[in-house]
Amino acid sequence: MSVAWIGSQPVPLTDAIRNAAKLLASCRCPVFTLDTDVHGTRSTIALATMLGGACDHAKGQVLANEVALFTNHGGMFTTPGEARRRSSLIILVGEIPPLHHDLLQAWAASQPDLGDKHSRRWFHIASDETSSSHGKLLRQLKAKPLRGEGLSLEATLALLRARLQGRPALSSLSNIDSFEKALATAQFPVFVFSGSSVETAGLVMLQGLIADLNRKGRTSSVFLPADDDAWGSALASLWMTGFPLRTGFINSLPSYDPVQWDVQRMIDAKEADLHVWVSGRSGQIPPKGEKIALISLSRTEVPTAGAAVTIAVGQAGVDHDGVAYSSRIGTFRAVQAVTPSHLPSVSKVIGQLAGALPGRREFAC
Amino acid sequence: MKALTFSLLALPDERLDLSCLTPAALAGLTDVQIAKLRIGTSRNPALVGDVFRITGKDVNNIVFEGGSSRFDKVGAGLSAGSVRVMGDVGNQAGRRLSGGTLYVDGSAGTHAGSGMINGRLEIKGNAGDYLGGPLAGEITGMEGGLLIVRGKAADYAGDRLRRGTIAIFKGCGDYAGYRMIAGTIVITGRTGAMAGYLMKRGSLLLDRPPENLSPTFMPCGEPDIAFSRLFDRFLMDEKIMDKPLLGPKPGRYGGDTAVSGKGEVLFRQQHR
Amino acid sequence: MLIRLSGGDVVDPVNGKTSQRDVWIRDEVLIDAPKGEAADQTHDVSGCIVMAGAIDIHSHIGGGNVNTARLLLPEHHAAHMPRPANTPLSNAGWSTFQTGCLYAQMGFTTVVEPAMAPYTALHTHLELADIPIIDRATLAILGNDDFTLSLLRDGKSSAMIDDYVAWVVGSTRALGVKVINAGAAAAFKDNVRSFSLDDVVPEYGVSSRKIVKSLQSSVTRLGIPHPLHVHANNLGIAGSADTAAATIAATEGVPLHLAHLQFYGYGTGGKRKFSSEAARLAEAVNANPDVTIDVGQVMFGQTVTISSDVMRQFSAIGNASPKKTVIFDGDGNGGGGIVPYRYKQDYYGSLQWAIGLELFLLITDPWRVFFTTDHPNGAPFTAYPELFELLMSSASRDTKSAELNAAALELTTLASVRREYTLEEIAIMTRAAPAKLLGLKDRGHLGAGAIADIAIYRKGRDIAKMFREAALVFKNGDLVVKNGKVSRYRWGKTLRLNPPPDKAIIKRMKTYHEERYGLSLDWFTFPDSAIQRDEPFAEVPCNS
Amino acid sequence: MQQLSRNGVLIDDTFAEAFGMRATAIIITAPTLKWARQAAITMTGYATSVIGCGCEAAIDVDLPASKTPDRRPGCRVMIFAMGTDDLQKQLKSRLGQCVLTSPGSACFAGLEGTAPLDLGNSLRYFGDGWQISKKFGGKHYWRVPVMDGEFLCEATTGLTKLAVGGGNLLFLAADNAKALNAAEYAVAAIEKVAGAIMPFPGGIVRSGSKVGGKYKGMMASTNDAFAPTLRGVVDSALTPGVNAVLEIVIDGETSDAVAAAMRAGLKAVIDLGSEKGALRISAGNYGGKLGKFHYHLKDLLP
Repeated sequence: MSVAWIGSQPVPLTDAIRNAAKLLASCRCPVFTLDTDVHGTRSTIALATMLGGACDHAKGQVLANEVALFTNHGGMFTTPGEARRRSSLIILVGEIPPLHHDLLQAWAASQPDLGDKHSRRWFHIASDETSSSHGKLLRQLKAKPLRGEGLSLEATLALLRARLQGRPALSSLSNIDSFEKALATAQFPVFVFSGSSVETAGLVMLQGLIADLNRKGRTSSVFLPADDDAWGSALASLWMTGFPLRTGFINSLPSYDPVQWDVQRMIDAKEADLHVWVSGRSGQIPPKGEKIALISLSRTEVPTAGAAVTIAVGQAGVDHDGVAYSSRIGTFRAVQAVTPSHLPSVSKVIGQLAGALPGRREFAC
Repeated sequence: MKALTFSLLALPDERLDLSCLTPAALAGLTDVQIAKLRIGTSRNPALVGDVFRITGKDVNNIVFEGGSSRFDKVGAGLSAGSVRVMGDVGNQAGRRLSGGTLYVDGSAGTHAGSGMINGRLEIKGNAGDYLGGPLAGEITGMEGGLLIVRGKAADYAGDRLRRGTIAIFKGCGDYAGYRMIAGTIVITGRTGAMAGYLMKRGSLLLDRPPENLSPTFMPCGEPDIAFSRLFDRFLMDEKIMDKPLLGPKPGRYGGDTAVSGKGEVLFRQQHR
Repeated sequence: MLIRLSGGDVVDPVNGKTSQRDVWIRDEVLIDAPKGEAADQTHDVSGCIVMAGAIDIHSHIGGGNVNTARLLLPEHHAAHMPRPANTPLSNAGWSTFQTGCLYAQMGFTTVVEPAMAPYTALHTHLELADIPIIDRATLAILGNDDFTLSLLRDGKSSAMIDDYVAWVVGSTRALGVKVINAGAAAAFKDNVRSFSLDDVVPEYGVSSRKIVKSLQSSVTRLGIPHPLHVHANNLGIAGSADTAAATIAATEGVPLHLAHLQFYGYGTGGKRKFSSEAARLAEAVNANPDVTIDVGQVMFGQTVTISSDVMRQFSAIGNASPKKTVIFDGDGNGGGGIVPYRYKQDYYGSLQWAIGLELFLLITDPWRVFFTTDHPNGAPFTAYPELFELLMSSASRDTKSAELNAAALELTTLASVRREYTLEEIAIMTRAAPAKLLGLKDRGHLGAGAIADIAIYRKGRDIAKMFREAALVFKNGDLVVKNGKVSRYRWGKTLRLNPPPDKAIIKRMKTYHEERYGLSLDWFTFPDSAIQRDEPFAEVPCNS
Repeated sequence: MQQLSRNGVLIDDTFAEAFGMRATAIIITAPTLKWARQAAITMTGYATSVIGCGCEAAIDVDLPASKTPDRRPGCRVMIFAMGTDDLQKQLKSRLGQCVLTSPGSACFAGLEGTAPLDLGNSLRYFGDGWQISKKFGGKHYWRVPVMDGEFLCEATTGLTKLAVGGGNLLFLAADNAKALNAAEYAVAAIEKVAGAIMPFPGGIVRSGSKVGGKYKGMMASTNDAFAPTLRGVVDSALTPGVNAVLEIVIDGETSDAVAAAMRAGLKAVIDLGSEKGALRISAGNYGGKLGKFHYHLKDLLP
């Protein structure tokens, strides 16, 4: 089975590497879109550091939303493990991505064994519209909605915060009295949120609300990233460069700018002239219709349409071992290949690309 | 003396960082030295001479003939003198401007006037997101000066404004005055949703009643206050407006009560 | 490869008096001068001081909280722009890459990250493995987790506690054990806001003292070379000197290391009820041979405080500058707080600065006082060169003191202390003693058989400059720094203990994690191969 | 004493002796001039002499709406004191008690000055946390919520150290009515002079004083040399036919303002003539030993 193509032509991997390295060496501004595990991310960032250009995640927009909560504000957080063991009052903020529903259901099926040890109660801070897939989860959890008529999630959060501080506001929220009663008895309430469900502004409001509640009692939040790999890549980028993703390298020095180094924007604006797509996720391919040269590292059996070079790569935890961020434990986890395959890891391919570049530069991975 | 003029030869392939082209940074440099300054941001970065023809000598009066949305950080750190761009600019125009004037004859990208400290920045066209706002990580936005947009502003105009005045003439997107700490934002035209969200203090001054405020903004009637007359006069004296904005008895909302309720939205009453 | 370093002044107090002699390296290790062999490479280091590579025992260089600080503060790079320009070390260096380079350029070759939360061990080791050039090690945090507290509450045998500690140290690949405000992070989750040595953790009925004593005994029984590394209660609070004194008194003949003592040097004297108790603490340390301390010196400027003492960090939110913070109630020992802070040359900053120096100067035995700024809590490690100068020159202390708050300095003994550290004392404090403390017999000196970690400094009047830019640095015999600049990159190892795990405790841990977290134990452990570097770890033996 | 004569009025060849003072000015506005003046008059009440009142204060000029910062009618008030601390203390308490309290009032700096004095900066706390700070156009204002809306107050005003206090004119007349007539003419003329105020009632003082007295602790006592009832029994300065004396005391922003005010007052009384007003005009001094500003009447004549 082929693992490498130049255009639509199957070639030996070494030829594809050589060809891709040539493109990398000659381009003016390469950009890298990531969607891989920690080691894939580390190697890609190391390569980008050598070459200049910029790194972003395939889900860069929602990742930027999540990152911005931290860079602009901070907050109070706890882990899924601690929430499970200690929290008798869980408040879901907006729509939690389906990937986390198992976790929430596991919490629902267990009882806190630390702190007040009461059986868990659930609330749900919602905008006036909620999707049906989410509705099913909420029914399973018996989550009571906190919502106001015609209010967006951001407005609802503002209203709730004002109300809990005893300050005036113009609307009212459903179930607010029973929520206040629940808050008064719970020792460690936990708000659960994701970057895909609320704009950063709403997340900042939520953290303000949590800070208010911590003046006298204890409250925290669990951050469930919209995408675990995206968050893992952001963390790896942070230690390697000092910055989260949407970091560019001018003269090998990293600079963080979520506007300037938005890779999709750079491609659309033709500021970049080479797109390196790095995804070990099955079925994920670069957006169609890009007008610049493309190197595609994808989990694929066919050449990527429009790519100058395609190299098939595996997925950590499926084809090969790796390390991935897991929101189940709120940190990194070693993942083992479920169905080991011949597909090489991203880090291996990127390492070969780095080795094939002309000149001798330090590859920091 | 003729203004030091940078005439655009051809649109660049890459974004340019033009923060080095200010009176203070160029003082004492010869044309040859200026032409060798690096402004590109890609692997083979362009030099000034690759992109611009340089004429004129008056370094306190800089003119860009032609503009581009790839001209980033134009007039960044300007502390005195004048920079004029006869076209569009990219992001962070007038970043940390502390004196002098920057005039953009076209439109600006994001973060125009980011972290301005003093001086005047006027944009004839539209401005992108985060007008006057902080860059990622910074926790205060504009700290002083005058920032005028004759066209529209996009979202998050005046993000974390701390001091100074922003005036926007053809309306703006959502979250105007987001997390304002203090200062004043004048908006004529339509304002998007959630203006003043999370504002701690400061004033949003509108030429019409606000729409789509967070429910944490409370109506405070329409008391007769001397401030509106004083500010109207300031706007006219500074040639920001040619007629009063608020009039003597503006309507008022107090908010954001989610934070403290110490900020305000003042607006011109329609029936007057 | 045979390398000869000729003509330098060798400062190696472990192996004798300072003298001009040649130092020989064969491959990765130091050897006695070989007979009848010519060096493949000779470096003329006359006019230079030759020391072993320096070892930092307490510097927050990697792991979850450090990375969260990076996330919180992307603008921090700008705050640490080189000053004056073109001195690379004046930049704090946020990334793992910078961390390794900046340390190496100062002649440091081994650095210990002192606070690894066991559940985030993999994250910590991934970061440490990405720090180039130097060797690293880390201490596992215990003392706030439900498992430890339950063992103590339930009066379980010391053998079972030992087994648990050994399992944690082994599975997290730690070089030792640290306890951070023992019990307070657990109590904070129950809304307790202050916590002292004899306060009791709600739900468990176990005092902080009991936790510390139990872990101290376990560490000793297990033969873990580094004594229990204690971050005591009440850090940073006026009057915390009492807590520190009580903790020092609690050693009871068993070794104990007290971290960043400066942050406990505070009395309640003076108009502002904030004064120096450094002299008293120094006396207590001098009188108790079981105690070692590191200082956690404060230097001035912008920094960020990173600590797993979540209770303390929460109480510091109001002083954050800039005003943004992360407070993290982690699993068991894994919490923490990130609070940016700017040390000003005001009353408080001046006093803290002076207290640190008093401790350095009044504790007489350089084998028991360690050189740290608690990076980045007291100052970024890039401030070390200036700190060396302050220790070695009373005149430079006087000069700096003149800039500071006089009222604060009057409450200290600093002006009257004229001691100046000698190069030998510096070599003990930053080389020989840390190696001994950590049980690293292969480094910290220049005797035959030691690994060839060598820092060579060009002698000069400007002490700070001398230590800022090492003339040459060798790591495992590789020349990695020339004239203060990294000349070659390499990857060091993470030093770890590997006590044999007890089968019963593994079984117990499996059950515990399945019951309490609904996840199998392998979610929380990892194989060496997860680091994806050749031999990422090097084992250090336990005392037998 | 040599005398000059103008329009039948004798002018003593003497001088007014005045002292350096600290001064400030504020502009008070209100919905109407009446209420601006009311605030100003209340604020400048009991402010005739630094000796007893801590400061000397009065309205300088009325300002039409077009000349005030908020385009409402107002007036400029000047306050004089011997030291900066006294001035600040008086300004703060009078502003708080008399201007903040007055309906519809607002208050602005009335002087550029060389150093700032707190206005709104000291009153803002009345807002109990709801005060609003505004900085624009190079100025700083406080908006303090009150029951009729807001008290708008500039944060600071200016202090001048060039001010002069104690310019004066003495009008010697045949009877009380004529003395008062002369004084009123002088006051009306001096009111038009910018930068000069007359702190005594209606601008006029009848109890001119000398330094000290026979009783212990008296800093000043009656000016017996000008008291007509004592003409025969003391060393009097009065000439036959003089039966009443009134004085105008002038404080000025600058020495020039004092001179201009005295010149205007002199002219008005001379123009009035001796038939309807003063027979003679004099001025008070201490022999030139105490004050460094001397205004010789002969230099100020029309």
